[in-house]
Amino acid sequence: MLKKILQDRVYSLLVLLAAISAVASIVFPSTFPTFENFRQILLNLSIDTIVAVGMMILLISGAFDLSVGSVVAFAGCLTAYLMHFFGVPVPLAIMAGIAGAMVVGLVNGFLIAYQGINPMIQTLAMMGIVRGMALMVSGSGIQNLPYWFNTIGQSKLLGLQMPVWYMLLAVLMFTFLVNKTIVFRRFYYIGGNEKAADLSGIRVKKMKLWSFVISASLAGVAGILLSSRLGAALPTMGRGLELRVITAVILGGASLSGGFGKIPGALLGALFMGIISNIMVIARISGYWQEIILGIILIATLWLDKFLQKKYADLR
Amino acid sequence: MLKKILQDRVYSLLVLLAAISAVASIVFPSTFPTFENFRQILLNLSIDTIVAVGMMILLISGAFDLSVGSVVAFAGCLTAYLMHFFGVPVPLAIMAGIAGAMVVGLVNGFLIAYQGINPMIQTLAMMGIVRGMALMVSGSGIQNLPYWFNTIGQSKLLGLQMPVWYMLLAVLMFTFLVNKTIVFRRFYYIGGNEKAADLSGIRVKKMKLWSFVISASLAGVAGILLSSRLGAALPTMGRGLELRVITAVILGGASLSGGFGKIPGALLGALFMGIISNIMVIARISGYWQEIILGIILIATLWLDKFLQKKYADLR
Amino acid sequence: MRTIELQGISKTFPGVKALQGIDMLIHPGEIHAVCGENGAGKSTMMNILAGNLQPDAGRISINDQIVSLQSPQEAFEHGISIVHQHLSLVESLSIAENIFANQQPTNRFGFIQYKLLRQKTKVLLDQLDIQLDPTTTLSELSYAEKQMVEIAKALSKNPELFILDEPTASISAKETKILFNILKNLKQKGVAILYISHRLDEIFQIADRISILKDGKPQGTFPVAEISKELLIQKMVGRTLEETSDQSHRTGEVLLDVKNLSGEKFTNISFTLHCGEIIGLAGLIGAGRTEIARAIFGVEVKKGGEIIFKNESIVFDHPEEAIERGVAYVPEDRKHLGLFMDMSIRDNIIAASLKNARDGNLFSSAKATNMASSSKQSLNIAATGVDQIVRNLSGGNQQKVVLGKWLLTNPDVLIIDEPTHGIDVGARHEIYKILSKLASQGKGIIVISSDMAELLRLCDNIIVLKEGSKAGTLSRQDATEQKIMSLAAN
Amino acid sequence: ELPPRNANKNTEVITSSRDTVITNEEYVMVTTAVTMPMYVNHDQAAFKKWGEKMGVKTSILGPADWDVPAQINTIEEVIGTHPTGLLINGTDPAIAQVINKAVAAGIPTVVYDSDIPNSNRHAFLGTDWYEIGKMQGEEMAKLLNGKGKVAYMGILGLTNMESGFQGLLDVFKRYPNIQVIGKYDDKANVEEAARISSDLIAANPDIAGICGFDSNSGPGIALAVREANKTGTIKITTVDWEPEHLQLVKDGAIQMLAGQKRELFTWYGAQFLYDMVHHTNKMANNDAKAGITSVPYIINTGLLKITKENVDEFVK
Ligand SMILES: Nc1ncnc2c1ncn2[C@@H]1O[C@H](COP(=O)(O)OP(=O)(O)OP(=O)(O)O)[C@@H](O)[C@H]1O
Ligand SMILES: Nc1ncnc2c1ncn2[C@@H]1O[C@H](COP(=O)(O)OP(=O)(O)OP(=O)(O)O)[C@@H](O)[C@H]1O
Ligand SMILES: [Mg+2]
Ligand SMILES: [Mg+2]
Repeated sequence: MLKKILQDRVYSLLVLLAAISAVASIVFPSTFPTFENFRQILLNLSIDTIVAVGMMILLISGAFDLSVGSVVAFAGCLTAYLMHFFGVPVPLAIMAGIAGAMVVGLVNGFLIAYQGINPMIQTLAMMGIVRGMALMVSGSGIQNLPYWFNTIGQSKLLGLQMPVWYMLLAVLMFTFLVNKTIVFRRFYYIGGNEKAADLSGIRVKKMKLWSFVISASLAGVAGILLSSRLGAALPTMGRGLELRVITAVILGGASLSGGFGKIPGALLGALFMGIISNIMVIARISGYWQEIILGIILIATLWLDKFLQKKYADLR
Repeated sequence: MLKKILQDRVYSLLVLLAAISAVASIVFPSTFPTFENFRQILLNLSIDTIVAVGMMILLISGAFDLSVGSVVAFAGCLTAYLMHFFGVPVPLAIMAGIAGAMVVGLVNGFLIAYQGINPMIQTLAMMGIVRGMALMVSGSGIQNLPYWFNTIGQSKLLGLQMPVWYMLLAVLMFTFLVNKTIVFRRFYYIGGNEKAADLSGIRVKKMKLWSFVISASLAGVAGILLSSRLGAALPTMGRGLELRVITAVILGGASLSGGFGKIPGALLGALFMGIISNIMVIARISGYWQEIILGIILIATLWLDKFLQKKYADLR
Repeated sequence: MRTIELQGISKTFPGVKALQGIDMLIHPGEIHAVCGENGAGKSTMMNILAGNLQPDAGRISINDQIVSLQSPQEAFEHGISIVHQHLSLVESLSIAENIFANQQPTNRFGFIQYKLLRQKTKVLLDQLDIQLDPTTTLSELSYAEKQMVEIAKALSKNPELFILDEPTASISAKETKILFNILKNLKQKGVAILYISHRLDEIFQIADRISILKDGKPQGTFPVAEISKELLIQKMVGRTLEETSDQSHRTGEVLLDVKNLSGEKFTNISFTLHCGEIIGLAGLIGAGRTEIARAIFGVEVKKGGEIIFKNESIVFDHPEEAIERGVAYVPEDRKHLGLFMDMSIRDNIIAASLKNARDGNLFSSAKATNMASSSKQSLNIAATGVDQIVRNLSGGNQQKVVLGKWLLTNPDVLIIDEPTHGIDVGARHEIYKILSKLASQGKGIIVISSDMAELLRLCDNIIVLKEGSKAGTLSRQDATEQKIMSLAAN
Repeated sequence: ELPPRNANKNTEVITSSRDTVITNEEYVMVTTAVTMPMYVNHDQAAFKKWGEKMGVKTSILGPADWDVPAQINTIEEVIGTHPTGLLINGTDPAIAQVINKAVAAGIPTVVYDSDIPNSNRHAFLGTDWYEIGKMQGEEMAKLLNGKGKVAYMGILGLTNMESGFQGLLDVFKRYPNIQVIGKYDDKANVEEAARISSDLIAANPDIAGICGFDSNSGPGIALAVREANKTGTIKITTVDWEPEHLQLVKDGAIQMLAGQKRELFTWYGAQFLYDMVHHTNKMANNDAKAGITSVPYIINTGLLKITKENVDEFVK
């Protein structure tokens, strides 16, 4: 048990989060530990987390995708565009939006896995291209989206707004898939040792292609949720989201070199960031101090994690 | 020879650049192939390239640094701050600025090399922290810097503005160091196989620490040059520069997994980006088209490079 | 029951004709050995059979059915499974997940059953008599233990054609014995077995027939009964090896004195290394030999004890110091600890002696090339040139590159962990010569080896370790395999 | 050679004294964040429209993101192509030098949006961001009848926005019962703005008003307020009048928009350029010789105040 906590980021992060929340609840009893507050924290990180789940899969398989932020915008705008200008029925428009995202993932995956283009540049370039396309379809953004579309992101269940539920669904679903199905398990082999995976009969290229499609699709879903929540599709949605998400995922235990990470880590990483910035606002930290202190906390956290692992190694 | 061109990114990129420039010269005979234009292109990429040289060293040793953009801003603002508010003499202020940058590099290097903090998050966090500090010292930017400070970046030699010369100096100097000195060659080994390098008697941690200090210092120099060129220090300088530079460096033949890359590649990568965006300015391409086209060109370039390498492998 | 036939198999790599028109017939229920020098093309051939490489020409047929093995998966489907020379394992995963990679047991909904996975793994590990928890992460295993896991992985596929590419290169006699019993059982069951090894004694011990390769060309197939060791070597190497006299060069002068050294995995190890002496460290897997070496070399912190080198007590806190003082350590795991896979032979060989590759104060690539070329000469590494990328070298040649790197530092004390790990008879012969030459120059050498014949031949004294502590010392005179085993095992 | 010591301050440099008919006129607008919807829909739309009306070529250039040095680079490169006139977005005082360079090159140069007083630009049309801040402050004070907690957000470190903040604060100084609880950086990003706002609401359940200063602030703040069911109770004032802003005013989510007449900036700015080139209004026999510029020196286009009352007039 202790081993788990000290070794596995998911657990150490959980413990850390609990500790921080406890302290915050004592210091800010009236503002921090309230249902409203947490409901809102969860809602605000739901979009990021859905993208983070896909990113986690990519990092497990040893890749990453910088274009997700743009895909969020593109999928949202494309869906809104179809509904608003062509009166396409909501479900169809949504499917089209996700399909659009998938195409982006396919292109990324194909060029990276089958043509051997450097993933960093490929996805960076795609980030620009897709952002451009989002601007193309939406101009300055699209308002007055159909009521039924807005309900997707704005209606509530048990006091929690839908995006939170979708997020939990995504996390649970992929946690299960990654733990329980051979297909998803393969990503660990690919990330751990591509050659070995290949020798073990895993079709590495195909799997890589899929990993990009999966993460792009999740980004698409996130984009559609976001614009439904906003009741509008803005081409500026998801700017800088890619780095935010990658940070959360690495914080959640993934490594850029691949082979490591658990899906719940994506949620925990995002939750950590969310709670920290929430506490900072509550603590009246504002202006540039926010960035400075957030940075310091990030580093401190990883440092603590390393420290615990060393302790564990000694004590074993 | 053909082998070199097809295999080595530096050469293939050169060839590609020549080709593109040739075409551009035919299409825009009056505006593109002029001395003014190229002088301008070089000036505009000089800052990025100086940072890219440091980034190239990091990538060779298998690391990278996301905080350079903020360091550019911080060094510039700190220098300006000291000169403007405390009347610190120019040379001292500059040294202080570079020292500030070095400290950032030291912290990054120490925590990454000796404490084993994840480089991605470490430098990302640092990016926030340092940006915050830049805002702290400069508020919304500092104007009217001392004349002698401005001359550093604004005076000309043989018709080329000084930053270009500093850039060339940096490129030549580090090309020499990396090719000709034992100390710098070690970075290739560290990037190639850290464990083996350590067993071969290379003090990996120490070298890593230094690689971060070097790249931070170069970023500092770049920042001071930039604010001297602008005659003002802005806290927003160097936003997104990190990704631009990493792109240029990878374009120039480096790989995120380390062990590869040549210093001139940094210049060529930046030159490539510079010429492309210059051509787009001349061709009056802008708005989202600029992002879309740039993205496509980037991918096309890497694809071509891969294609050539395959061809070479076959033809051999 | 499968009869596998290869007809006119050829394979060319950039600059190398790895295989040229190989014909071979492998019968069910036979152990078919493949011999050849380093770089002869053995692994290439096996990789082709395993669907990992595609031949340029020729065809493979199973029971007279022509098959195309486009991928490892297809090879599995034809009942072919292989123990790779360069292990096909994932460091970050558990033993169990490594063994059942991509074919974890699932329930009828297609969901992985981890309990069953662990059980099946345990069964296999017991079969191989490995006392390890199936959930252990691979990165915590020693190289030899990993080798055993690789074997278990191949076994788990219940192959009809079982290929082993140098499985014993880094395991000790105990494991080898277990492995051979398993092979014999499979043979009874009618499994066809292709066996590659550079340890000829093993081959004569278990093989039924031997096929010989040289420079990618077939040199014929012989029943073991009909070929002598000398002839085999003759056909492999193309010349006969003159016997070297292994007389001792041991002098009275103490070079290295290790007193009650203790560390993570070993306690109270003491021994004295004299100039010109060759000491062997014997022991089973996990005996702690590597750790001792690493502790002396300054890679791992020693918990206790003292190391006296050239009459002064020293503690190296980094290999750099060890190298400067004239101590060298050739690690066991060449792929992860020895080589810079994507760098040239030249850059690899000069890696530990960069300072000597200088002309004045500046690095001189010409000088580096000379240094590398001469090592390539003396170790005769089979490669297109010193600029060739090490990844593309054959296993044995890679090992020679690592050796070259350390010999170039010209150490006074040379510690070698599994020196002839995957090296052919010819080269092995050369390496032995090099070692005794070094000894004759008054250098001290510590050989860690799982190949007892090797230890017996080389060492003036053999220290046998058992679970991290010294079980006894045997001098050249009274050392025998039996004695070593009995000390090491019980 | 050394740069000029900007001695000749506010001595107007003369424009092109070309009396000959100008062939293939081209007017170039250089901004930053060229894809920002607010810019695209107002500045750029009006500029294009003007070009069509006058039958002259108009081009719009600039980096995709907010990157002042990059805008400067673009201007420098454009100068090399000798456009008929330059219309420059006054993003930061730091662009003064390159403006002077353009002027020195004999290119009629007009600055819009924010003035660059320390430059030799021929004319300026725009608004004073300080006024925008003041206007928001006044309105907010009115909405809160002079008491309550207020927070504000925008992009930190931008000269014009910082002076906007200043204007706001100067107003609040006069209202002792208005408590400013913080300044936040929403990084021109809707999600960030929403996150900060909801954190603010959690931290201060009694928060009375939030002011936004970039075009993404409004939608983000409104979203958070809506999701906290405090629409109308928490007052929002912000800048810009994109369709989604207007929509939010209609919905009563945003109480006031401080809008700029951006169309006028570029329409008349272009017209000024045109008149300078064509000497539409000659004052002297030769304005150039006389050393005068025959267009207004400074024009303040004034601000729009959009509230529920007049919003319908703006909805297109
Ligand atoms: N991927 C590759 N690219 C280029 N050359 C290769 C590649 N793989 C093998 N070679 C070359 O093919 C030849 C045969 O290699 P192979 O690994 O089959 O030798 P081997 O018989 O297994 O030797 P060893 O006993 O050392 O393992 C060698 O010369 C090697 O350098
Ligand atoms: N890199 C490593 N990380 C963790 N544990 C290791 C590592 N290498 C070896 N060990 C463990 O240390 C013990 C001793 O390993 P070591 O390699 O020293 O054994 P050995 O006597 O050298 O046998 P062999 O070299 O044949 O594996 C083994 O039980 C192994 O599990
Ligand atoms: Mg082999
Ligand atoms: Mg060992």
